[in-house]
Amino acid sequence: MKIKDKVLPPVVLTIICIVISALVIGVHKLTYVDSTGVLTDKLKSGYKDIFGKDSSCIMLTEDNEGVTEVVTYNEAITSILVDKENNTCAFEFIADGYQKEGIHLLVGIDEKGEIQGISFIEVGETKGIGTKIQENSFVKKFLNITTANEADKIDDITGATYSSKGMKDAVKLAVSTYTENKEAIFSE
Amino acid sequence: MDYILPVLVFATIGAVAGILLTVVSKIFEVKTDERLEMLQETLPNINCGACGYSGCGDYAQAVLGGEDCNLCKPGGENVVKKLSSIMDVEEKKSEIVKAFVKCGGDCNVTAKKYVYKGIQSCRASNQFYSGSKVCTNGCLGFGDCVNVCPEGAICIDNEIAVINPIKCVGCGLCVKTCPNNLIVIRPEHQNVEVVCSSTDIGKVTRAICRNGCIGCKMCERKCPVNAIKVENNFAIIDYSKCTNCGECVEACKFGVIKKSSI
Amino acid sequence: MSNSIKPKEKNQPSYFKEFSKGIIKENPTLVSLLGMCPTLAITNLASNAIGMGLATTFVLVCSNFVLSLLKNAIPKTVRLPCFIVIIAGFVTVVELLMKSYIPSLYSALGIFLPLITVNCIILGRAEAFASKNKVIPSILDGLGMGIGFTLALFAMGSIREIIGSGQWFGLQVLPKSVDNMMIFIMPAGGFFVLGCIIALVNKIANKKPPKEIGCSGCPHFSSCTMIENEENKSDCSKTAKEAN
Amino acid sequence: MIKNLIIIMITAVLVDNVVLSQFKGICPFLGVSKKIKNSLGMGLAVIFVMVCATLVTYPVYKFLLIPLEVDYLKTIAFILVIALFVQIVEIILKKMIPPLYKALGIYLPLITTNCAVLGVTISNIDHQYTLVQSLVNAFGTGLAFTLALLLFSGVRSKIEYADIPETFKGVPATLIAAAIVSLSFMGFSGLFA
Repeated sequence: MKIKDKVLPPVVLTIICIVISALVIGVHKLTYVDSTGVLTDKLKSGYKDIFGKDSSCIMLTEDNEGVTEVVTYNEAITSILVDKENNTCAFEFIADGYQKEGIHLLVGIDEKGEIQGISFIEVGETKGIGTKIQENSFVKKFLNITTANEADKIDDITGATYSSKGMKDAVKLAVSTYTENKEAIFSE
Repeated sequence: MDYILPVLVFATIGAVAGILLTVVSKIFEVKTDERLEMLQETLPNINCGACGYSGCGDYAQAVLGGEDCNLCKPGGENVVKKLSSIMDVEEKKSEIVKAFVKCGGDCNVTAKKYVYKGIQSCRASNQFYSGSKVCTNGCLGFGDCVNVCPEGAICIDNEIAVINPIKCVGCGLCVKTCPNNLIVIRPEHQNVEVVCSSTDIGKVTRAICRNGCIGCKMCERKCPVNAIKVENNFAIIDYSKCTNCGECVEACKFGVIKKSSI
Repeated sequence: MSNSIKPKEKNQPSYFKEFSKGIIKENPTLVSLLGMCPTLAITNLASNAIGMGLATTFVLVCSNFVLSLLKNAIPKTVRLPCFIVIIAGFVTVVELLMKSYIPSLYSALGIFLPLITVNCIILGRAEAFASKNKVIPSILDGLGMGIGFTLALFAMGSIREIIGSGQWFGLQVLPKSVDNMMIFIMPAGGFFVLGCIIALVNKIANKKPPKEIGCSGCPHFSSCTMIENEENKSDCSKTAKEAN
Repeated sequence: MIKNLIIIMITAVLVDNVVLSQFKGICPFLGVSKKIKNSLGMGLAVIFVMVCATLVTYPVYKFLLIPLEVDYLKTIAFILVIALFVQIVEIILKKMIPPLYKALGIYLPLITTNCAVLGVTISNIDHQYTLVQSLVNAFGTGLAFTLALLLFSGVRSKIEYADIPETFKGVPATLIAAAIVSLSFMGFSGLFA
């Protein structure tokens, strides 16, 4: 009995860990869909909300050594959608509001460099408070601003400081990245 | 197969955890005699202190150390049997004890000095001119003993505590709680008792309570083994001499001495 | 698992009783007061509440099932780690499924999804029931407890959503003239609504709290000699209630 | 750097109180806060376990989970490590310092199933804190838990003698008192811009 009760516990615990981690990794393998660099239809419909029905866009990618990589110039941006004909583009963000990765939004910038519109793909903020950032009374303030400190002057929604701060940071980043590498985006 | 590596890592974490736990529990093992747990399980765990120890845990330690097994009054027969079987000591007989209330002054035989509206507890009402009843050392009737009794054997009926002999296990918690010390623990077979403990002189007791003992010493003369004596105005039975003959029950004109049926 | 649930010796348990006791008689949230964290945090929306309730039920049923299978295979020294790893495994499975199939609910539940592992109900039921009974009663007990938990969450969620934001499942219920009280979406509202619901359950089940008087507020505090056995007094009245 | 740490500490204790606004650790909070002596013991035990849990889980996350890109397994790894750590502390405490075990020992198993402890370790990862910042955050959250617990045992011992309607006695009264205190804690939310 002595050796058995010395050896058995670690063996049982190890077996359980192996089985559980194998199960979870298996489930992860089945369910994980790698959506980076794929122009999902949600993004397309978001783009259309901003730039009107007939606009179409492609995702800005470049392929180095055969692997097509999403060009983002800043790792906080998830991807950039570009419409070469009428020189418009949109920046996709997954921003942290009150919840981690709570706000998934697209910031559209037209050919004059002003913000044409903002469309929300997914908002996980607390209902009734955080979700107020979607109301166009708040979004309207962001329209046709061109520089980062203009976005800074917009005051937050009372009670939803985290959510509005998250959104404002995203807009500021979009505008500043746009001004810096405007040519590169529309070049090739 | 890039997911074999995480599974291996998790397996090592599990193995390390298991080994660490067994090693640590081996090194730091506190030697406890497993009989102690069994003893603790058999005891009723109401920590009443009737065995003289501060709680069932301490009594279990004592029994492990050789104390005899029949001190647990509430447990009664089967606890004694189990304890002695665990300790494989021959089983000693444990006498069954019961609690008795030494006061008969309920609301239709005695009156009230004032209407008490304070905190409903004997101890609290005892602070105001020792209770709301005219008799100062009678049962206060607010049920402190009821709250304390683990078996729920006591109930207040017409403002006097009545103990149900079947349910009572003789743990003695009510004895400690009664502010006027009216409850006594006694072996079950000695059931002749003086149902009064009023220290007032005869004339006063007669006036305030029809069931009161006036100290007339009739019972003292009648008792064949003079086991009963009147001390500070009420009769007290010395149970070492008393033979349960019941002579004093008839002798007492006011029916203060009663023989309770088992 | 703040209060210990004594395992009842049962002859042949009627399976329906195992299942139904979780819903009303021993409802985990309202009667035995377990699993408070998700009850207060997630119930600002009825749909979230149901999502959380069903996720917890799924984990509860699976872990009860597995634990009752392995109950005598797990040695005593590594008992708690094994239980917790199994429960955490199921929670991560639910998390992954939800992340890919219902992303909106996943982002709404946020950090409280992994916290189901330390939910007091699951470990409480595992420790008190699943590790001592056969497989089928454990599964039914898990299901009953899960559904009881979901119902309690749903009740809390609807009340807070209707009063807080005037909507129910997103449909406008209260007329716009009644301006909604934001406080019920905030944490303070959660405590308040839960307190009222438990009071209501006490009223319905009219279970009497034991008649105890606290001592330190009493005028005779100094002169009263009852203080020293105040400790066992409260225990005795509790055991008295259980004894008869 | 120091300013950042102080901000994290104050947000943990006052602005985002782990019990009153994040709703973590309510079960022990309702269970233990009957007496001030118990809640102090529980509070200290929670602070100790939180700080050490962060010390243990942070390297596991950084050196084991990240290189293998199995970030989604962090719940299992964390809870296993915390349960292991608490059990070892309990065994050592029982052998080396029995009186301390008698005072704090009964809370240790209670702490493994405490949402606040696992919650802290996961929120440290979510906020991408460095090791020092997460230690400060863990200590702050432990302090917040103790603060709430002590605050509450005081309130609860007073509630016992107030004459409340029969059905509201006990836990409902405590929950409503918690609602009021949580309301007052919301006042802190404007502390930082």
